[in-house]
Amino acid sequence: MRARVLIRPKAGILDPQGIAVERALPALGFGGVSNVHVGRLIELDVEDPSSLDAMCRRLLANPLIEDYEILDGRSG
Amino acid sequence: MRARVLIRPKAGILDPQGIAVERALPALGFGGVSNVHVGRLIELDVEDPSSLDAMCRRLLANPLIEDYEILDGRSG
Amino acid sequence: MRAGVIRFPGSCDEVDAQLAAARVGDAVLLWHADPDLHGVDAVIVPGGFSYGDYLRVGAIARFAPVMESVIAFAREGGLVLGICNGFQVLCEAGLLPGALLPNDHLRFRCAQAELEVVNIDTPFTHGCAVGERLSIPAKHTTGRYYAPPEDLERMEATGQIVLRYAAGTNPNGSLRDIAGVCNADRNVFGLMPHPEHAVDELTGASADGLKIFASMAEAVDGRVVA
Amino acid sequence: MGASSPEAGVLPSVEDAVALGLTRAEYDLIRDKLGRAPNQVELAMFSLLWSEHCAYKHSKRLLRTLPTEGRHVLMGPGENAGAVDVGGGLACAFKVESHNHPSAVEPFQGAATGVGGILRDIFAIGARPIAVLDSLRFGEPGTSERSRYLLDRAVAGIGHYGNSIGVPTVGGEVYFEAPYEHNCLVNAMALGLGSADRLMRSAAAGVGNVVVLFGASTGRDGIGGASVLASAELGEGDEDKRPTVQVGDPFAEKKLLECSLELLDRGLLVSLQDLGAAGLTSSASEMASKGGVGIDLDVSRVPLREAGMEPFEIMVSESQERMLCVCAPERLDEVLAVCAKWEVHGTAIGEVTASGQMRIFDGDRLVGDMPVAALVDDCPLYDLEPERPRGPLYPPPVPLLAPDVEPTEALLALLRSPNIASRLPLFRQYDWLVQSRTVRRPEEADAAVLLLPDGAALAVSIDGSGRRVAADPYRGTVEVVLECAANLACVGAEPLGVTNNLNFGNPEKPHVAWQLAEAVRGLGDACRALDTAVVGGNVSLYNEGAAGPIYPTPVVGMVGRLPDARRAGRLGFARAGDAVAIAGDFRPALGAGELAKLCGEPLPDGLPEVDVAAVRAAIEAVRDAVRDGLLSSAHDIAEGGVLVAVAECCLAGGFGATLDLGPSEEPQVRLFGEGAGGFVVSGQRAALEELSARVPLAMLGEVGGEALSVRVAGHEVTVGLAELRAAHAELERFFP
Ligand SMILES: Nc1ncnc2c1ncn2[C@@H]1O[C@H](COP(=O)(O)OP(=O)(O)O)[C@@H](O)[C@H]1O
Ligand SMILES: [Mg+2]
Repeated sequence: MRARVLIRPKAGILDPQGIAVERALPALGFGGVSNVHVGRLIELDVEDPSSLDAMCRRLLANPLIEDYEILDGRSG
Repeated sequence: MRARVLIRPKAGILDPQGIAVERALPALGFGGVSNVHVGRLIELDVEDPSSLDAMCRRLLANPLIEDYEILDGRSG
Repeated sequence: MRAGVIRFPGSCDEVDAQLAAARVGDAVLLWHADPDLHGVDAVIVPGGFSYGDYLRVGAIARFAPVMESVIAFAREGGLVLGICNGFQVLCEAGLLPGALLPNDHLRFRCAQAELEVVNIDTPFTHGCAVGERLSIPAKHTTGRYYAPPEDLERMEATGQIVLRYAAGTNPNGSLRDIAGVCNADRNVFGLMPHPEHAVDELTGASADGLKIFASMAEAVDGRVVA
Repeated sequence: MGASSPEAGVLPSVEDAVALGLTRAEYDLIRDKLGRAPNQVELAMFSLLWSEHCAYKHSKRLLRTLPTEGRHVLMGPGENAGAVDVGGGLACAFKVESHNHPSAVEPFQGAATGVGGILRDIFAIGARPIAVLDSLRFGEPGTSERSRYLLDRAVAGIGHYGNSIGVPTVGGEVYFEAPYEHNCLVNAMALGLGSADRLMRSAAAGVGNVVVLFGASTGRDGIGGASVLASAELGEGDEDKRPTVQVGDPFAEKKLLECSLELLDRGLLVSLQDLGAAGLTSSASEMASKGGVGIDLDVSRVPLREAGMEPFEIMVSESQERMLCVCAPERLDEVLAVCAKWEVHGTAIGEVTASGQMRIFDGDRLVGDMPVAALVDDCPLYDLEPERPRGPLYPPPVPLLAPDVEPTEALLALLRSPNIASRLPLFRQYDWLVQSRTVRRPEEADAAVLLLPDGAALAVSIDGSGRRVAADPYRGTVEVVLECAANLACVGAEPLGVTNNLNFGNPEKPHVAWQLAEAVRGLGDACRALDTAVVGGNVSLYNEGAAGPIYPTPVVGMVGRLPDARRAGRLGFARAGDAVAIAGDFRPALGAGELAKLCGEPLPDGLPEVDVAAVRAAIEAVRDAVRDGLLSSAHDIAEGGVLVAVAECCLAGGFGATLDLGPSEEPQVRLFGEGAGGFVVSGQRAALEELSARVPLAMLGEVGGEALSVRVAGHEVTVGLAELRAAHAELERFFP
């Protein structure tokens, strides 16, 4: 199965990139944008989807500072 | 609306981050994983969703090296 | 030559670039928020981490007010030199072809780069000889030059590939060992290595980088600078 | 602002105080000082300011014994950083600080924010940061996956912060020993340059002056411990709301740095202070204490990153990249304008008062009211109860070599040892050249050399050998200071001042107390012997893991000056035909050395005595020879002894050498023994003979060829440069 892992900074953890992007957008004429967060996207083919969660905890995400969410690759 | 922008390296462009993840997984006992790619996830609240596409083209992604995909934040 | 070195929030090597350019003329700092180029003869977009390199290297800096003027300046034939982060900014701004991607080894690496001059028919390299070796330090995490194959072919044909890493020394996985490129009109030049850090043997391993600034000064002033 | 007595709210109990790390006696003392029970905000503030980290409860009395005055000293301990006079009207500010625990939890961010923190200490006194050095300790990388991970991520974090902010990382040290397996050390040192007559102090002054917070907004970073005070009951998953991992933002700090220096340049500030450990609480209280004034703060004016933060959370938050300054009311607009220019958020959050009280308001509600003196000065200090351990404290290292190992095999094993192998795979991840000052980078010379505007140069070295200090805390620490001075001598520099970081275990344990007391005694004696002063430092205690305390690790950073940067010494052999000699009365011993470790020898109980006067004489002789341009190379003999030192000279210079160490009862000792006061020098024979007039000098042979070949007592060691280089590149394996 093709899977997508979305990794984002945990709530409350400083997100310098999100702040930088949010600051930049108005200057480019894109108003009305808020609450910007920048994370990582990992897409992979996995034979055993049930192993994805463990993969995220062990390697793909840093559970101390990041939350992750597993999406079916076809969705969205 | 809460929106998610998924940004991934264009097909055919070397993705060393994806390769690194793919190499690391078996060592941790995760087999059967292939075709790994690492990109960026950007989540934001936007008042005017119709502006998202332009935002991606102008700032969030670099069309020369990256593809992007806009998801409704509630989906997935 | 009166060079203007842009200072973005997060620029790091702007003062080094100013000192290097001052060895062959005058050099002033230009503030990112001020669109006025103050009549400089050449613009240097320096190294560093403009806007923290957040989102994507060079992506945010490219929209700074001063960049609109730099783009106009370049379109009128003004000399623009982009070093490291400056190179990335110029690619993002569309003044130079291609893009810079994370090093194939994914680490920041600081080391002397051995460069080969490919094209001396530019305002930035005419003080060099074809095939001449320049030893100039490079230090970056995102220096892997990329352009689509068809563009690379065209660039080879039109002499836009100005510097290559010497065979077998490519430090970042750049396509075709490319270290520096110019635009079709050859008045805009970007490179990943830092010539401003190779202008004095006391604080650098060589003074080879001075040749680039001297070439620019000569192009502007129409005279040879020692 | 103005009110009578603060809101009690839900009064925390003595158990809360204990949970926050205070003793019951300390809690009672706080009650007495206040004449009532402390409320939530007050207890949170006391618990931090009365912590070991802020109050130096177990180390202050020892630190008072250190020499802190000297002819070069402009600013001693007590300010954010120490400073020495480097001539030309310039001051060099420097300090070392630890981020051990945060790095053990999250090595990348822990190390990165460690660099961010020490840089703020430097620009807080008005100096522009010009260099960073790092001092790292981990478990054995060969056998410990965890240690390899910590090393990799800590190095990446240091590089990330230093590289991004445009301050070169010019030196450092890293050692690997089992006792650090469960407690790594990440110390960072920074240097800055500023004008000697305009150093900024942190004492708040001027009743009615405004207190301005500028920089990043405030979140719940690093408040973990204090969260037991949260009146709101934590529900499932709410733990996320109280993150303890601080994420560094070098971009924000870069703007903060430029903003702070411009504020000072324009003379807009009365005082300036960084927010470090204990955030607003310690910064504001220390500013008030040093100025002998009071401060009123309104937490409702503090820009927040998260909703619903309680006053105590705002007071104890350790969010990074923030500064606190005091300015005259009529200057406030200019101050805020400079902040705006640098896209830094600035907010007036309080006022200097004559009350001598630290008063915390939430809007017009008074939520805390404490005597500044009680907060800052009245924390009880504790005497250590040192006791020399009767048995060994540390298990012997795992043997990797046979005791009778052949010299050639021993040499290659030593060069491969993670404690000796080339650090290039680490430091090439650091930008060592930005700012165009770096005259000597790592592995070009024993100390980093930084050009000064007048053509002179600064030299800096950071050092500490936990294993030798564990064998003999007093002499081991003396050796550390001497090695720093020797490193400086090898580039031609004389010491101007010292900073230090005392990384030890739990000082309430008598044996650790003994290590600490002996080490500080050694530090003081050695600095006095070199007549140099300690101008600052840091203390990190309770570094203990499941397997017991770390090796006692006093890390010493020494800054010196040489008159002519163009004469800065190098460690590599430079010319075929040069003569090679050992300078100094070098009396090597194997105990506690690198070879002994590889052979699995237990630590000896004590190190041989050091003749400090003789070592100082050798140091000065070598320094002068380098300054006079007599030497082609100079390198002090350290880990691995003479043979490793010579091999390093060969590798750094790309030359072989042919040497004869003559007869010897104990060839192993002669080849691999360690100790203070020996230098491998090379130069023209006549020049070395000139040097021999001032210091014992043993001619060994000549530079040249493609191999290192050494004769000693019949044995012959011959290894080609390529083979030496391959062994020395061992750490490459850990940085693919
Ligand atoms: N081992 C030490 N030797 C000398 N001075 C020290 C030592 N440890 C701490 N100090 C001094 O005590 C003061 C407080 O240290 P610290 O709490 O680390 O300051 P900051 O909070 O600004 O980092 C500083 O002036 C520091 O130099
Ligand atoms: Mg401080």
